[in-house]
Amino acid sequence: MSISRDDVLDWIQVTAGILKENRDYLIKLDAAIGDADHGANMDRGFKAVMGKLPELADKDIGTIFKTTGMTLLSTVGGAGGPLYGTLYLQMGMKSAGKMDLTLEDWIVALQAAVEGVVMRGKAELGDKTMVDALSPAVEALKEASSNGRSLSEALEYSAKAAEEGMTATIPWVAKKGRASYLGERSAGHQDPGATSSYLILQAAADTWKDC
Amino acid sequence: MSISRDDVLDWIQVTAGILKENRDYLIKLDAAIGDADHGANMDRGFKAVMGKLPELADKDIGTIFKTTGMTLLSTVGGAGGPLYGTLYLQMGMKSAGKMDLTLEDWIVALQAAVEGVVMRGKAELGDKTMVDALSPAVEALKEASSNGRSLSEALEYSAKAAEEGMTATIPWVAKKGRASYLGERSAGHQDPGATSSYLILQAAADTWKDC
Amino acid sequence: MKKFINDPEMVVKEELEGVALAHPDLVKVNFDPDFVYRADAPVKGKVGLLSGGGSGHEPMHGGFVGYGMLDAACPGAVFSSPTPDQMLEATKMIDGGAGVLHIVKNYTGDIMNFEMAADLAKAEGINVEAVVIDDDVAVQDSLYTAGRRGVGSTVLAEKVCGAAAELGRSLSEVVDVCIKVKGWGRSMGMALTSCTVPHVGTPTFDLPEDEMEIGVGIHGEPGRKRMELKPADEIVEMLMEPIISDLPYKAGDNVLLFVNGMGGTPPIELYIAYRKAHQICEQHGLNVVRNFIGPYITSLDMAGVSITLLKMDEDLLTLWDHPVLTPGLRWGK
Amino acid sequence: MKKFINDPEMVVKEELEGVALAHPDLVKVNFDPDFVYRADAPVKGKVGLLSGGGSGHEPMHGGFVGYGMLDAACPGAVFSSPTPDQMLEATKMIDGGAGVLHIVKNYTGDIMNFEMAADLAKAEGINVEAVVIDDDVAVQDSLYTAGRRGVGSTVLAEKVCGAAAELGRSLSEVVDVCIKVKGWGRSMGMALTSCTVPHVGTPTFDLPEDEMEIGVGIHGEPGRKRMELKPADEIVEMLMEPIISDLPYKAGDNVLLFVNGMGGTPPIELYIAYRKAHQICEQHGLNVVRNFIGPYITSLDMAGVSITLLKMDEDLLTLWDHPVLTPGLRWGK
Ligand SMILES: Nc1ncnc2c1ncn2[C@@H]1O[C@H](COP(=O)(O)OP(=O)(O)O)[C@@H](O)[C@H]1O
Ligand SMILES: Nc1ncnc2c1ncn2[C@@H]1O[C@H](COP(=O)(O)OP(=O)(O)O)[C@@H](O)[C@H]1O
Ligand SMILES: [Mg+2]
Ligand SMILES: [Mg+2]
Ligand SMILES: [Mg+2]
Ligand SMILES: [Mg+2]
Repeated sequence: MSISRDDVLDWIQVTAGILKENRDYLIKLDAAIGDADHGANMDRGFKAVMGKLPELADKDIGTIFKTTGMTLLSTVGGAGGPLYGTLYLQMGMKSAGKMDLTLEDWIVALQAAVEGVVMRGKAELGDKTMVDALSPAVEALKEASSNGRSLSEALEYSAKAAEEGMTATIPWVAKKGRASYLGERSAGHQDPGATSSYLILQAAADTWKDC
Repeated sequence: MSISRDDVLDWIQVTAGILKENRDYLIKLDAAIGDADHGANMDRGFKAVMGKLPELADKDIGTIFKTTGMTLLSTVGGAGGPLYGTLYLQMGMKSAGKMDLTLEDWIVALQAAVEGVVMRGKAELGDKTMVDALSPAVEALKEASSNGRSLSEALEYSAKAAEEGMTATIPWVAKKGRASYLGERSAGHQDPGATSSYLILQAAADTWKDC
Repeated sequence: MKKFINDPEMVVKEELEGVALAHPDLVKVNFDPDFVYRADAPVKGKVGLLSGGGSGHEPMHGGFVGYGMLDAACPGAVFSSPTPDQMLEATKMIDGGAGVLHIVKNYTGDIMNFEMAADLAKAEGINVEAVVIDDDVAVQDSLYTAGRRGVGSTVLAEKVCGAAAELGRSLSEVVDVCIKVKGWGRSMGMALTSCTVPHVGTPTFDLPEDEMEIGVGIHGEPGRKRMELKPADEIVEMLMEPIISDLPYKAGDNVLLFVNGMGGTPPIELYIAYRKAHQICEQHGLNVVRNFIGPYITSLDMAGVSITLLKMDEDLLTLWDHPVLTPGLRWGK
Repeated sequence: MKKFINDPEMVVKEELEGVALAHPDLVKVNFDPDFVYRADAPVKGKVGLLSGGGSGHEPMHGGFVGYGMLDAACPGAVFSSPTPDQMLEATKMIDGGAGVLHIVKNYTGDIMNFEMAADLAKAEGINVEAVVIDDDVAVQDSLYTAGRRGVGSTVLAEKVCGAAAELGRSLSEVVDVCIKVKGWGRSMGMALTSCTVPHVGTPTFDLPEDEMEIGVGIHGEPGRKRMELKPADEIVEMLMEPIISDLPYKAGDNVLLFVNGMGGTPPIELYIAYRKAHQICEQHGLNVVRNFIGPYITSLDMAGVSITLLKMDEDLLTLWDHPVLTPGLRWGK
C-alpha cells in the first residue's frame, strides 16, 4: 500500500512516454491560445529527464524528484519550465530521504508542490492555468484519504478531479499566462498546461494502480 | 490610299486600348519566361502616350511618332522601353513633316524603325524576340507592295506575317533578353515582346483598313 | 513548411553556430547552457546588460550583443523563454563588478525564469536588477491579464541602456534609463500571415487570403481582432490610434518612430508603412527626431509590421546616437 | 496577394515618399523623373556614383545612397529597368566635375536604358563611364545568352567604389575598382517561394510545397532547375559548388562571404545558411576575412537566399572598411 522508489521511476518514465505521445496535441492546444510550444517544451524536458534516470537508479525519492525538477527547470523553458520545475522540486523537498511514499506522504508532497506552483505563478483557481487541474487533484486526494479510500482509489479520484478541472477550463477566459492576452477569445479552448497536468496525474494513477 | 495624320492618331489610340486589354495576357507570357512586367510596362507607356494626344492634335506624323517614342522611352522601362521607344522614334525620323503616308512611306518608316530596334538590341531572327514579329512584317509589306497590293491588303499581310513570326517563337530557345537565362526551359512559350509587336501591327491593319 | 533549415530541432544550435562563425570579433557563443556574449566580456567596471527570450526574433537579442548594447543574450527554444541556468551562467560571465541588469520582456515564462536566475545570481553575490518591458498596447484590460507584452521598446531599451553602461553609468542609473524607456515606449503589431514554428511544421494560425490579424504578438499569438485585409494606410492608422491614445506625452514632444518588419515583410513595404506612420505623428504634433526601420524583432517568417513610438529627451538622444557595434546594429564604429 | 501596400500602382512612389520622410539628413528624392540622391549632392571634385534598376530589391539601390556609397539611384517600376530620362537627370544632379560612374546590372533592359542615358549625358559634356556587373553563375552558356545576370556583387561594388570615390580617386581609378569586383565576384541564388509582383497580384511562378527553385534570379525569373526541397546544408552545397568551381581564385585567398536574404527569409535562417557556407569556404582553403549577412538585395517577398563570394585584396579590404552612412548600410559614422 505504498509507492516505492521504483514506482516513482516508473511514473516518470510513463509520463515521458505520454507527453511524447501528446506532444502534437499539446502544441495544438497551445497554438489556439498561446504560442504553440507547450508540447515541444514538455517533451524536450522529459526527454532530458529520461537521460538522468541511469544515475538515479539507486537514489531516494527526494533525489529523484529534485533531479527531475532541476532538469525540467533547465530544459523546458517558457512558463512550463519554472512551474513544473517547482512542482517536482517541492515534491522532492517533502520526500527527501524517503524510499517509499504512503498515501499521506504523497498528499503532503503534492500539496506542497502545488502550493509552490501557486507561489511562483500567482494564479488563482479559475484563471485557466495548470492550477485548475492541480488544485482539485490535491483536494480529491485529501477527501479520498479522509473517507478511508485506498491509495490506488485515491489516485483515481485525484486524476479524475484533474480531468474535470482541465475540462472546466474550456469556457473560461484566461487571466494568467500568454492566453490572457486574448481576453474573451481565449474562451472555448482547453488550457494546455491544465492538460499536461492532468496527463501527468493520470499517469500516476495508472502507473501506481497496484501500489 | 494613304494614312492621314488622324489615322495615325487613331492607330495609337487603338493600340493603347489593345495593350490595355492584353495587359494581363502579356504579363502572363512574361511571367513564364521573364519577369512578369511586359504587359504592365506597355500599358503604362501607352497610357502616358494617350496623355500626350491633346497636344498632338495638329502636329505632323513625324512629331506624333517622335513624341510617342520619347514618351515610351521615359515611361515603359525594361527592355521594352528603349526598343519600342526606338521603334517610334525612327518612324518619326522617316516621317518628319509628313501629314500623310503612302504605302511606300510606311514601308520606309517601318523598315527604319525595325532596323533601329535591331541596332539597339542586337537580336537576330530566331533569337526569340520582338524582332521575330517585326522583321517578317516589314518583309511582307515589301513583298505585297512589289506584287502591287493595296495599302490595306499590304497591312493585312504584314500583320499576318507578324502573327506567324510571333507563333514561330513558341518552340524556340531564347538567345536574347531575360528569357535567354532560362536556356532550354524557354522553349514552349511564346515571346511576350513578339506578341506585343504583333498586337501593334494588327492594330495598324485594323485601324487603317479603309485607308 | 518551407524553411531554410536542416533538422527543426537543431535550428537554434545551428543559428548560434552561424553567429559564432560570422562574428568572432564581436561575440562568443557558449553552448550548454546556450548564450551569446561579448568577445571582451566581462568589461571591468561596466554594468553588464543581459537580455534573452525565445528564439525566432532575430536579430533580437543575440544580434544586439557587442559594444554599446548587450553584454550577453540567452536564446531559448523557438518562442520559449530560456532557462535560469543559461541566465545564471551568462550573468556570471558578464559581471564586471558593477552589477548586471536583466532586461526582461513581460511574458510569464520569461519573468519566472529571470526571477529564478536573479535569485541564484544574487546568492552568488552578484548585484542584479531587472526591468520588465511591457509596451504592447494591443493587450487591453491589462489589470486582468498577465499585463502588456514586451515588444518593440525592448530593442530601444537595449540600445540606450547599452550606451549608458558604456558611458560608465552605475547600475541604478542604467536601471533609470531602462525604466524611462519602459514608461515612454508604446507598440502595436499586426500580421498578414502566420509564422510557422519549425518543430510544429504548420502555420500557428490560419489566416485566410483576405484577412489580417491586428494586435498580434511576436509569437504568433492571436491578436486583438481579425478583420478583412485593408490598404496599408488604414492598417497604419489602426496601429497608431491605440498607440497615440495611450501615449504619456503630447504635441510638441520629440519621438523616435520605429517601424519593424516581422520577418516576411520586405523593406519596400516597411517604407510604405513608415510614410503613413510619420505623417500621423506630424498630424499629432509629434516631432520624429529619430527613426528606425527594419526587421529588428522578427517572428520567424511572419509577414507583418509593428510600430513603436518612444518619447525622446536630450539624454535618450545622446544615448541613441552613441556608437554601437553588434552583429545586428552598427554605427559610429 | 497579401502585401502591406495601398494601390499596387503607387508602390514605388509611396516607398520613395517613405524614404524621403525617413532620411532627409542623408538623401533627397526627386519625383518625375524619380531618383534618390545624396542630400549634399553634387560633391565637388568627387566622382559621382549612380546605379539603378527595377524596384522591389530594396535596400538596393536607393538604400545605398549616402556618404561612402552611391550618389544617386534610379528606381524603375517593380522589376523594370528605370528609364534614360531618370538616369540623365540623376547624372547631372551628382556630377561634381570629376565624372560619373554608372554601375549597371547585366540585364538587357538596364543596359539599353543606361546606354541611352550615358549618350545623352555625354552629349551634355559629362564624363560618364559604365561598368556592367554580371556575377550570377546560375546562368550557363552565357555566350549564347544575354550573359550572366548582375546580382549580389552589385552591392559590394557600390560599397567599395563608393569608398574609392570618397577617398578622392579619379573616375578611371574608381572604374578599376568596379572592374575588379566584376571580375572577382560570383553569386548564385535559390527560392523557396515565388515573389508576387504587386501589379500582377499572383505569384510569378507556382512552386509546390515540397519543391524549390535553384539558380533563380532576383526578379522571380525561373532558375536553373526545380527540384525537391532539401535540408539547408545541401542547398548551400548546391549554391556553393557552381560558385567555387567558377572562382578565378584559389586556396589561401581571402574572401568576403555575403549571404543575402531574398525578402521573405528571416535572419535565423540566414545564419543557418551562413554557417554552412563558411564551413565550405574553409574546406576549400578560402579565408573568410569579411562577411555580410542580411536582406540587401531582395526580390519583394520571395523566400530564399543567395550567396556571393568576392575575393578581397588589401585595397578592397580598406575600401570595404571605410565608413559608410546610408539608409540601408552604416558603419564608422
Ligand atoms: N501564472 C501562471 N501560473 C500557473 N500556470 C501558468 C501561469 N502562466 C501560464 N501557466 C500555464 O502554463 C501553460 C503554458 O505553458 P508553456 O506553453 O510551456 O509556456 P509559455 O506560455 O511561456 O509558452 C499554460 O497553459 C498555463 O497552464
Ligand atoms: N536584345 C533584344 N532585342 C530585341 N528584343 C528584345 C531584346 N531583349 C528583349 N527583347 C524583347 O523584350 C521583351 C521583354 O520586354 P520587357 O518585359 O518589357 O523587358 P524586361 O525583359 O526588361 O522585363 C522580350 O519578350 C523580347 O521580345
Ligand atoms: Mg506556450
Ligand atoms: Mg519583362
Ligand atoms: Mg513559449
Ligand atoms: Mg522587367
